[in-house]
Amino acid sequence: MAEVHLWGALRPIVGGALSVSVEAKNIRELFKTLAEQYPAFEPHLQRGIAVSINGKIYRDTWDQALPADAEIYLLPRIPGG
Amino acid sequence: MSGVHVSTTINGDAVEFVCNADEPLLDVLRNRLGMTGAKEGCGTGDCGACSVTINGRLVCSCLVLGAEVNGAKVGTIEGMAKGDQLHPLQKNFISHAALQCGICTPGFLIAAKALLDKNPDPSEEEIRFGLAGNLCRCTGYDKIVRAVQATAKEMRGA
Amino acid sequence: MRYEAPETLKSAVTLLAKEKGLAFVLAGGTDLLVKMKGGFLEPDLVVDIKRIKGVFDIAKSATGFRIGAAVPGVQLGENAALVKAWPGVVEGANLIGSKQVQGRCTMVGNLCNGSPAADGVPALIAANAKVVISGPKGKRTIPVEQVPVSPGRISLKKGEIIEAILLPKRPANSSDAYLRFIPRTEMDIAVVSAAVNLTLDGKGTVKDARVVLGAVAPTIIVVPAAAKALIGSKLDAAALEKLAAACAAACKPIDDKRGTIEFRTKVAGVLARRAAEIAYKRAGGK
Amino acid sequence: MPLDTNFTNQKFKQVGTRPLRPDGVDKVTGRAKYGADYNAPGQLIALVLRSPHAHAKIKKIDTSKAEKLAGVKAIITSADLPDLTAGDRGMRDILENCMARKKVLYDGHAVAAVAAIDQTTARKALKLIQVDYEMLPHVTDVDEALKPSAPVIHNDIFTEGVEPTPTKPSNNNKRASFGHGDIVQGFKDADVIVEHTYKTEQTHQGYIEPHACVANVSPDGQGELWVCTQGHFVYRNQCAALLGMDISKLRVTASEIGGGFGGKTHIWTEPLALALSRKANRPVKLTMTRDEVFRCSGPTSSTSIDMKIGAKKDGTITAAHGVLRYHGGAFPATWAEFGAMTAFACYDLKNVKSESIEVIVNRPKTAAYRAPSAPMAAFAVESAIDELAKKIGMDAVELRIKNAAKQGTQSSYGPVYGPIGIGATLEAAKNHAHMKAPLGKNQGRGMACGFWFNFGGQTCCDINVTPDGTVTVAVGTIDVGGSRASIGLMAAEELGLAYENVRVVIADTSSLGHNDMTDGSRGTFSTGMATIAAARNCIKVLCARAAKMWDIPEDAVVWEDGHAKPAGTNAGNFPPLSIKEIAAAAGNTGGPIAGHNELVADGAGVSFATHICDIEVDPETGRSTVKRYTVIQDAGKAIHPSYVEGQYQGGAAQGIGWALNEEYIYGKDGRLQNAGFLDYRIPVCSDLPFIDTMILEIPNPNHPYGVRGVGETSIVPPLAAIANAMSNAVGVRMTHIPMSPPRVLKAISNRKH
Repeated sequence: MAEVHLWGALRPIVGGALSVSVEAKNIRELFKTLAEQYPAFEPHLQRGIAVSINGKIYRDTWDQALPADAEIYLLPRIPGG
Repeated sequence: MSGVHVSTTINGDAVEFVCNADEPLLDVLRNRLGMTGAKEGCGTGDCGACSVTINGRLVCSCLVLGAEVNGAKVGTIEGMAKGDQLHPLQKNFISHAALQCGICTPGFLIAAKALLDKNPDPSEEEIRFGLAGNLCRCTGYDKIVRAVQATAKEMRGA
Repeated sequence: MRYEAPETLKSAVTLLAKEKGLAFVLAGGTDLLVKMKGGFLEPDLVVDIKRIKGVFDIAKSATGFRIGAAVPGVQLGENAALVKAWPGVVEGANLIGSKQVQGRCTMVGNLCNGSPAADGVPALIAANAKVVISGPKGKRTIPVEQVPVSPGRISLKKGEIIEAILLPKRPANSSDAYLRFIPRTEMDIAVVSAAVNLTLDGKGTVKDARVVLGAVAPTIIVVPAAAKALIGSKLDAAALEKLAAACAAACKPIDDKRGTIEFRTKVAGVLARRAAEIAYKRAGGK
Repeated sequence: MPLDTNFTNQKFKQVGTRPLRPDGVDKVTGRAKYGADYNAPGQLIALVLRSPHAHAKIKKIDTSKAEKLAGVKAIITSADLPDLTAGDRGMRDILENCMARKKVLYDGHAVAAVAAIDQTTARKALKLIQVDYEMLPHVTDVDEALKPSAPVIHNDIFTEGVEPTPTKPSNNNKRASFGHGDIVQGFKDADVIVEHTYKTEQTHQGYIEPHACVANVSPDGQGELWVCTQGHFVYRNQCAALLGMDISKLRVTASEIGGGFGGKTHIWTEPLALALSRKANRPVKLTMTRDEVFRCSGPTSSTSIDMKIGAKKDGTITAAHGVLRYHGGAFPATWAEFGAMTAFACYDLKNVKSESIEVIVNRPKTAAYRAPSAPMAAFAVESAIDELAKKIGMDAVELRIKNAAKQGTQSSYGPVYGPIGIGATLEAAKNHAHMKAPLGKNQGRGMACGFWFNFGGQTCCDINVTPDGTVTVAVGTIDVGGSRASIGLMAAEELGLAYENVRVVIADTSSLGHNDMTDGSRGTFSTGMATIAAARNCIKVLCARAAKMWDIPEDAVVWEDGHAKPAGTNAGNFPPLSIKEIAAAAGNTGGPIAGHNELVADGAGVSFATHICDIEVDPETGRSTVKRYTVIQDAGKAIHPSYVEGQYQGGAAQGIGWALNEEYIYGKDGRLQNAGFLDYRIPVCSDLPFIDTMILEIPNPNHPYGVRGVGETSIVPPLAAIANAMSNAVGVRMTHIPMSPPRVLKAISNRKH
């Protein structure tokens, strides 16, 4: 069970909570489970979400493992100049 | 539109071309003569990327008609190196990392050469004002000014 | 468009007079080509006057200087006698554009562009300079300030060409200065500008003055009240204060992308004061 | 392959040196080919007809007269670009921005395009196209657009991120918030509170090279595109999608790029050139004019930010709260969100909240500009912190040091930091000679900090060993400022070759796998990572070949100093084999030798900078001059220090321009008034002093050499550093960027009364 912290724009989707618990062992499962539990996640996932795992930010890697007790934050995907 | 026939000298070579009466020299160089070293950054004389010399005077080639250079001597970036020997400014721009994207570089080199031809020992301020007609958006001008200072010193044999 | 490069003034005048479409004179081209590039002007004829004899001459005579219509800014700066006599006129002309533009731009072109912000013009007006005009009906000479009429419009008639600018002879103990305000150090159009031409008596008192402001009204303006504030003074603080106030009072500027009414009005006085101080020093005042 | 990131005490032979860039000679002799320097045989010239109105319905477009003009070969309108985006709002917006559909949304919005045999004919044709517009009310100001009375630009935009979703459309497409703790309690605990609203005006990246491309599409569905871009693979994918082409059939070759800074991460006219070429069955060249670059490419947002920060008398910040409004131009975007994420990233805060409000206005579609959204947020935060320091009576640097984020700090946007450099840059600033230098009359000194995430993304690299033992490296990220030199250095370092024996090229889209843009400061970071991995793969092959040459097992060979060597005396006693020797024998040992790598470069290191600036102000005119400027920034590891310094200096210069004079000026008619370098005033050479730099190296643990991105962070602190210096010089807090002379003079006169 991973505790996933959400940024403000995602919180209304889960009824205002700061974080949700998700059963997932990697990023792909995390996204899949979120979309199943909260269909409103779908457009955000399509636009792209980055995942911070213990401070290291991943953008595309589905098979990245979510270690137990990891600190996980969902973040908007950042553009660059 | 009837073409204008022009005989001129570019980098020491006799060149003839026919251009439209309203066609800027920059377009003639780039589109008719294949000399794309002079760049169009604005087309209105505000960026200096199209700098060339006409009879030794530094000008923006976007603000000169091709028709005007009949009988004149035009100097462009393509004529700056002598054979396989780069001009000291060219060498120093590379060694001082005075270019990043490089689009403004030909214009800066032509302007810097015109400056040093006139003033072999310019102060920092003279260099900065001498190059104020050339815009660079990458470097903050720091390394460009240093490259010109180094070249001036080298060419004076100091 | 046709391009012509006649070798005499007469044929240039004839070409311009006979053209039924839009015809323009080309000397430095630094305004004309910009307008053509932007599609604001589509001339039918451009008459390049640079092959006409004498257009690149700066001639000094007993009555002053005669500057040919095609003399570029850089050439003015290279003429030591002219710089010594009319430093304000030269510094104004040398502020037009970049070094690249200086290789081409002319004072006559700057004048004929009709801009109230022209850097080359205020000092000419302060100097009481005149222009020699050639046209289908012969030559005439008029003061520089009679050339611009409104933004972008001048008083020349069809077929007329300004062939030269006449600067009067410098009296003793006199000089001039030009200052403009721009946000950057180069490459901008004047937001406000001021030219001051002063003549002193042997003791450093201002005998004669002419103060001119740019970019604060539809045309460049002469401010007699500002001149009056200086005459009889040794440029003491009170006189300079009066000068600044007279300049501010004469301003009828607009708010635009380059500056505000408030800013232009305030800075006009500041620049006039600073230009007066420079001109005074150059004229030998202490 | 897992990369060894155990870089501690790594000794480099070549990384960190300053060799000459491989494209230098081409660029100083005028030979380098940029976007507009290429011409295809038989090409047509294309021009775009653009809206003169800020907001209007297109009632009718009549191209019939233009079509009859001799020499006109193709004309397109939105009818020639059917919507194939299948519900993808982002792509649909890109399409609509490339060519207006039912409405024009800003001054300069494209409505039609012409391809003709030459420029003159194309110009004439544009004038013959008649467009009937029905004018609509417009709004260009970020605050005005949020008012209930403002004209609503899209009637299908309902604010996202609020519960319940509004039923009325508005110009606010999204809200979000970041932060932690309890700001209400935090402000109660504060002894001193600073609160202000800050504004920044819209700026443009200001690259000197206008957008240019040559498109060539044939009736069999194959196409070529030559274009100046920061990401030719992304351009390829997007253009193919909009035109209904197979991605594989469109080959995009990137020209040399004359500056981008984010502005060339987005397609603008490229789909138009491709559509014209397809319709005319001829190559088509399309170059933007400078006027078009300003009016219709992708400048940054203008912003309005409410900032409130509270602290105890000892300098401890107890709470920070920001509300950030950014516009995305005429289309929905999330620029405020990025501003909100970066705003407080430099600090270790117990109670922090940053809220973002996205705004739509009648201006061109906003694109990324170097550390997009961060400079404006930093301007507000760093200004408020400076004022806080003054109120408390504490030194501005000390206050920042006291509150600086460090390893283990929970960032204001969520994650906990690993090793970071904010503290180190602040200490360096505190001890810098610049801080102690005396100031003259009318001068003020200011400093400020900045943060940027940096990122990695999809990347690949091919290394090929040629028969003479020299090496080519093919990468898919554009060289925007000397990255070929940095990549060459890294390949040389790994292989143990001389830098001169490595040639780095940017491959076209058919020669390499997909690569993301060169943006997010990822060029050297991610392509470096792929290059190092490809080189290590290549070394494995080289060792295997040496093993064959010696007839010993592969694992008995090691690679040292550019040579294969037997792993130990047990392996045999062979003299080392050079790459040259192994390459010469390649034909007999298994064929060509190569190393490849494809990866997602995750784990980009966040980077921080502290800038110090001295400003002199003319109190009578409000004119200011930057007298001295110092950039201190953490690079992780500087591969080629000259180009790292160049990034620091260039970012600072852009920031100085933004702070002092650059701004988009719209008239009441909603039209841009200063679409040129004359009145959009970027700094010229005589405006700036030398810009001193100090490179700190706090290695990024996620990169084999410790590299962090360096390209963007340097534009983050200048707005605030200069505002702080200016405020100190004139004795008035400056809250509106740019601090142009009329604004400064007004502030000075208001102070007097």
